[in-house]
Amino acid sequence: MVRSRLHLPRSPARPGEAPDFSYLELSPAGAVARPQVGARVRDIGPLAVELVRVLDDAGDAVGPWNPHLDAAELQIGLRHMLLTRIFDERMQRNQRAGKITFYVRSLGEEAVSVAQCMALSPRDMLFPSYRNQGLQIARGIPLVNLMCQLLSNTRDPCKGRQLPAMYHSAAGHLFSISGNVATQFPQAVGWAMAAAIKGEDHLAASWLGEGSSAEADFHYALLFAAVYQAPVILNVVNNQWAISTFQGYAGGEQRSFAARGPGYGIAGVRVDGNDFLAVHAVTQWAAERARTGGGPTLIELVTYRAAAHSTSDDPSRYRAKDDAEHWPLGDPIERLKRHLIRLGEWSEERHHALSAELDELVAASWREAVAYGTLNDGPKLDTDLMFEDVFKEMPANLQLQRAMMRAEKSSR
Amino acid sequence: MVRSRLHLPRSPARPGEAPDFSYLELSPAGAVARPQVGARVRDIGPLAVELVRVLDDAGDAVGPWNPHLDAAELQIGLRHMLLTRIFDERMQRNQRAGKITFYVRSLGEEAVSVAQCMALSPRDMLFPSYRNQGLQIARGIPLVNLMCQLLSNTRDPCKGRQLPAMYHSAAGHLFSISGNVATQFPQAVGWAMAAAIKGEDHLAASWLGEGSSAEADFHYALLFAAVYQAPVILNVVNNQWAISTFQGYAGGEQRSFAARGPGYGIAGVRVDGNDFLAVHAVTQWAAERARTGGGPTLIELVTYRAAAHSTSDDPSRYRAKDDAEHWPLGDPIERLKRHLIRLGEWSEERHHALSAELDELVAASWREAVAYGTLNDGPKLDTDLMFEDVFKEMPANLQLQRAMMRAEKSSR
Amino acid sequence: MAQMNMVQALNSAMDIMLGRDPSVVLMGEDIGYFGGVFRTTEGLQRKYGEHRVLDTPIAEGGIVGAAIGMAVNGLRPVAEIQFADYIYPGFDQIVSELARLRYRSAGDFTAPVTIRTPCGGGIRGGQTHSQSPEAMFTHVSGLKVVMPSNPHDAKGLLITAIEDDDPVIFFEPKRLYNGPFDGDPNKPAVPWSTHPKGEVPEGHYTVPLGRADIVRAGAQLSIITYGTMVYVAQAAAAALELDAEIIDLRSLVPLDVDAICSSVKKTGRCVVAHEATRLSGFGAEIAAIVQEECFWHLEAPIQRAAGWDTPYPHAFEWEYFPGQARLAAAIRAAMEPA
Amino acid sequence: MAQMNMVQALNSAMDIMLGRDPSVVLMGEDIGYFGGVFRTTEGLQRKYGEHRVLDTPIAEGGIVGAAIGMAVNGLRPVAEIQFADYIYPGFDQIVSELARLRYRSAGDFTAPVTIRTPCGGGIRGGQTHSQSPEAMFTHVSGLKVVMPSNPHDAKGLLITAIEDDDPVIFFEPKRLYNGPFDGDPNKPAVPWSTHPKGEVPEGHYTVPLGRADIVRAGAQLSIITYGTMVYVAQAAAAALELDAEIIDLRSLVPLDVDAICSSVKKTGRCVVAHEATRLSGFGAEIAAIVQEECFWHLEAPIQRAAGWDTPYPHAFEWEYFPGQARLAAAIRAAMEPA
Ligand SMILES: Cc1ncc(C[n+]2csc(CCOP(=O)(O)OP(=O)(O)O)c2C)c(N)n1
Ligand SMILES: Cc1ncc(C[n+]2csc(CCOP(=O)(O)OP(=O)(O)O)c2C)c(N)n1
Ligand SMILES: [Mg+2]
Ligand SMILES: [Mg+2]
Repeated sequence: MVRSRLHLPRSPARPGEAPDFSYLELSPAGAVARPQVGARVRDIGPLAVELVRVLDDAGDAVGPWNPHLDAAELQIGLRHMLLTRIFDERMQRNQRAGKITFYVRSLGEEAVSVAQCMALSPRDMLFPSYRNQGLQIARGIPLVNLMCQLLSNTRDPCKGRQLPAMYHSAAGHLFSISGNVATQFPQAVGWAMAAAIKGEDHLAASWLGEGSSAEADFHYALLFAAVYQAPVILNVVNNQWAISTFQGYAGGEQRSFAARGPGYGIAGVRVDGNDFLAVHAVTQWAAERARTGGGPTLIELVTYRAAAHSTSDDPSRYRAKDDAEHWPLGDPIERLKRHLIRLGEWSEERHHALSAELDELVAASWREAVAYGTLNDGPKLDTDLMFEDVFKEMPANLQLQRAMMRAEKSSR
Repeated sequence: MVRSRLHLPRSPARPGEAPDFSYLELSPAGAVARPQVGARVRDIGPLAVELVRVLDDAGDAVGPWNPHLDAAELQIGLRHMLLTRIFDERMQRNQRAGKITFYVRSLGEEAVSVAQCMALSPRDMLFPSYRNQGLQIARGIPLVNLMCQLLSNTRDPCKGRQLPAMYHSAAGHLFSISGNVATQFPQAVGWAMAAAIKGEDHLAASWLGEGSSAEADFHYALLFAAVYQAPVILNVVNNQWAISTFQGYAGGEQRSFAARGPGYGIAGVRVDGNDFLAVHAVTQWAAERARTGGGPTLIELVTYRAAAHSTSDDPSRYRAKDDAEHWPLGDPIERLKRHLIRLGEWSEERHHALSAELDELVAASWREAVAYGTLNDGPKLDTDLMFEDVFKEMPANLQLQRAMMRAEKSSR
Repeated sequence: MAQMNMVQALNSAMDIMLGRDPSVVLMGEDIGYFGGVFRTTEGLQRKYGEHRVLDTPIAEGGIVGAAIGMAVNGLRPVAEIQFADYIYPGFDQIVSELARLRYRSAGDFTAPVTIRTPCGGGIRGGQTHSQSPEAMFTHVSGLKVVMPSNPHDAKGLLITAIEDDDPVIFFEPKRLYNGPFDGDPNKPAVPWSTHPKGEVPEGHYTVPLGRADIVRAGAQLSIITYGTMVYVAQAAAAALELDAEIIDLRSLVPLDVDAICSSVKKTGRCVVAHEATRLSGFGAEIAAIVQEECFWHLEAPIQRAAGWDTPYPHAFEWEYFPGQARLAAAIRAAMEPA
Repeated sequence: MAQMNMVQALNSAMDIMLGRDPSVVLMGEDIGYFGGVFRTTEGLQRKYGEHRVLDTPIAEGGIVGAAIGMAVNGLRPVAEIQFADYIYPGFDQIVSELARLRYRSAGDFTAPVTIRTPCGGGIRGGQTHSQSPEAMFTHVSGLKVVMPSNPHDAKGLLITAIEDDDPVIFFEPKRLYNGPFDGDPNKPAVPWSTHPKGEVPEGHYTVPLGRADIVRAGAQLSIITYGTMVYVAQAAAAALELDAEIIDLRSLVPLDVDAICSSVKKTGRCVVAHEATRLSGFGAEIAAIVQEECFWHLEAPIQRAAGWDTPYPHAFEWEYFPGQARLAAAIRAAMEPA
């Protein structure tokens, strides 16, 4: 047979191989210039390939992107990130214990959701993916609500219809998460277009994984955002992996994901996703740009999926076991903690105390949540709910089917 | 009501307004550097926004992109372009006379198809759009075949199943044109991937209009081409208009279409689409790049749709009447003709003679084609053909339906 | 009352809704400045502005995705897909998102989007300008599916669709834009001005979804149909001198099962007719329902007259189209044994 | 003969075809190095190389589009869509291109692509990991549509599909990957090793398309079904102590109308069962055909047992799933009057 000449992206470290992140293009902290918020896309091309970083290795905030947040704000950010992590750990264990059917952790990516959410205003509309629980937490959605969703129980805001992790909150301006990746991207652009049409000030932001950026919806979103200069922030969370395929299989081998932005005439910014300050600063820049009529921004958040894809996944089958420990951008919680300690605004003791407090918060919330039922125990959602909300009003065929379903149940 | 802040792309010249092409970013002939065929994408970004031009206003070939074609080749190019134009004019008239149901001219864009086809090798596989009849002509598909397709007659290679202009030729390595825009783009990439897998040398090339680049298939094609470094040339024919909407509605207001290439890590080249030499040179560059393992190239061909979108369209409803005459890049046939005359290899007399010859060729071909039937007159395609080729073998339900159809016909 | 063809009636519906409800926006390819390739939105951008009547990129998936987001933010988008044949790039956003948003969010988010799209053949459009894909959408829980057959209903149904808080896929049989069509392409075209359903009130009115129209009452046979086939059915039944009851469904989801079944229970015989491909077309669902509900009243098998199980070929348009001969054969079969 | 579950049987089919035919390539999300989220392609990349078993971007439309091009260039791609719920982004390439390429080019270009995709519920996957969209594809002229119900058929049908020169959409009921399933989630799982159809020849063999399998011969009632519902039907009929004839269609297009109709003509009673949403599901087509062909033999209306006309909800999986109770109700109705 002739030898194939097809190029296949190289996956850096498969099981049994040594972790290797030499492919990553990094910039030193503080090295990337911060253009004016109103800069023209063509003048800020490098932003899409360099890496905006604020926290240096020592834990100091350096360079023009330093957002100069006050300590209280940083402490809140740390708290949200830590709560996200503790929540994740606990829910993972609950899944393993058979209490919930499925779970998705965001381990190592907490800064993305938390810092971005904090850089936006509460009325901005967020269109998350399934790995953005930090948005829910930073927006202050009660943990019990999230847990009830995970449990599909009697207080589940989705009324039992969605897989765990597919949260939503109308009051929290958090859009309903879809099981189909990327679909929320053009929807966020449409939302932002409507805000502009109505002359309102709010912007939309959306998130997807680098793997999901391969979907058509990514393209639609960039295109519509560019054409109508919609006030939207489009975020690609490049955590290096999409289930078993490396980011090269989404095109990351050739070029950064942020670089797609300038290709469409949209500002593109590549940022250290594990650097709370850098993520915050870049998001704030993009938000101000959007609010002042400067149009959309595509942000690539460079991070690492430290855990499995989901509870249905086993990454030891496809990547080096100790990969995460070699990730050159560190851990977002550790880095912000070190910075706060260096500022004299935090300590190991306070950290411990916070951890304990949040542990208890999560535990107490879980106790409350399970009281509203689990999939297998306790109070149950009314099965009639299956037939509601298909349409605003239930049509005749569904009323009939509801009756049939009731008869089936009573026949058992 | 609040005032909408939505940005809407400005359409430069609507009916009643003066033509205005000030939005066009041009480079002088000869001004753009010609990088090595193996250059890295990141090092050739400017190629995607500048405009490669070879023929200057005087008609001389200048600069590093001059392909130094010999006169015979240029004369063939001129002939193909002229034939395409004459063919178009004649078919347009035939449509107006009710002989064919629909037609699409390529007036003003002839260099795109003809020069690109001539820069490729005959075994390269072409995936055209509906406005690439120049490819059919440059590949030497007999005019009679094309006409029989337009007529849906007894010699129609599509057996009556396709709208006029949806040609194909397996022998000519010209893929079947789809009525759905852009779908051929990822197919071309797949074809090229297969060539690479089989270790074969042929490449694929595909075309779509700038308006159609908004479709998902454009994105899929760029992405797959980038990931697998497929030997493919992806061409966006930016003729400024997509039916009634200006190229700004496809994203061209913010950035060139060629710039999408580097965004995906693909070489992007923007070329004067009315400059036969520049189009040829750029295509040759991309072909060599693909054949030597350098991967895909996205070419934007800047041209102007001088005629209506199709025979179903009336552009006087949506654009300035004399727009075409003000198009700053001139007419491709005129420009090549002037160049050849300047080289001493052509004359008005020869041009006249050639025109007359091609007129007669088209007329004679038409006489032959109509002898095989038209939709309304002469020999007819067997209506049984409707049921063939749905599957390789006709299943029972189609056999039954064929019988029913025959009965219907005999009942009338 | 005014005389309107179907294009004018649809235009009037959108005009009225743009005027009444500031949240209504139109969007689609070539619908703005140009007024649409079928001129359905003609004049509306001039009247309501570029920000309410938006030209869009040629990206059906983007159009639907953006429309969903706009609807979530309080607008009421009416999106045009230029031809139903081009709705498939938007299929994922319609099926996975638009149809299920209310359900998955327990009603906390909804997207009242209307998608208008011309369907059907008869204009020599070939396989990519002639399709009738309505059946697929009826299989998607959460979508309403409408197809009017005349200007009066078209306007009233479109207003209802736009006002409806659920997503509606609104099919417009393009062969009926300018007049009713009985399936015979050789007859001179008949304009709507000569047809009673071409009389259309100028103001706001609605035609409810889920209410079929008994186009002709009759005793011998029920013909259940919609869209262009309404006229073919009338002509075929008339030619056979049959006292047929002809039912124009107008909306497929919700479906007026009562109208269908009372008719069949009365006549005992049933033909279902549509232009779409027969195999798994909506006629299958109607036949299935009718035999479920009216089994004991049926005197002969329900017959289906439909497009063949092939693409819609350019040259054989009239051999493909389920014209009067196809209807007549189905009717005759449904009348056996006499 | 070996004991295989359905995953192993499918893997064996692809293994054999990769070995026999150098033009066969596999492609899809996570199918290469990882071996697929259901492990269907496990070991095949290691065995045949990265250039024959390709990981792809997460872009179903791109996968199908590229597969078409590869097929046109002489390869025979077998593309996996990770879940049938995610096939819609590829819908346009399937419907507008794959299905009609042979037709529109008069056979000069063809694309022998097989699209494999896991479908159906029963694994607590919620509304986006449970769908059965097969009916939509049966409405698209030019596509063959297959759904096996056991390892033996799965392997033979998949080999047939790959060798077929027409495009085939191959649905794999994921609930059957590891064993037959009678609809009762509380019973211990049964592995394929205890089932005769878990015996699978190791080598090459084919199961033809368009040939139904009479899973159980019977005289009182015909149950026409496919996929997971084959076992639910068996259990429900057994529980009612009925002598039912149970037909596993195996392929929906082409459809074995003869097997269906001879059975119904014999029994006079018919139930159609599938997991997909009832409205415009493939059951409608079967019911329509059966009443057309067997009208005079039918002693009661044909009944349909199917998923409800709602999305597939996470918490109410077993209330949604058409289990034995739903089948029993349909069977009882079909047996009236006794
Ligand atoms: C349309 C669609 N195709 C495929 C899937 C299956 N799927 C779910 S998540 C996933 C990987 C996504 O990876 P990435 O976008 O990088 O996000 P991450 O999980 O890394 O956060 C895949 C393939 C899906 N949910 N939707
Ligand atoms: C999927 C799809 N959507 C819409 C159309 C209708 N349509 C045909 S051509 C066209 C305009 C295309 O413009 P462009 O891509 O710029 O090509 P040009 O006609 O200028 O060569 C449109 C909207 C189509 N054929 N297919
Ligand atoms: Mg990822
Ligand atoms: Mg154009």
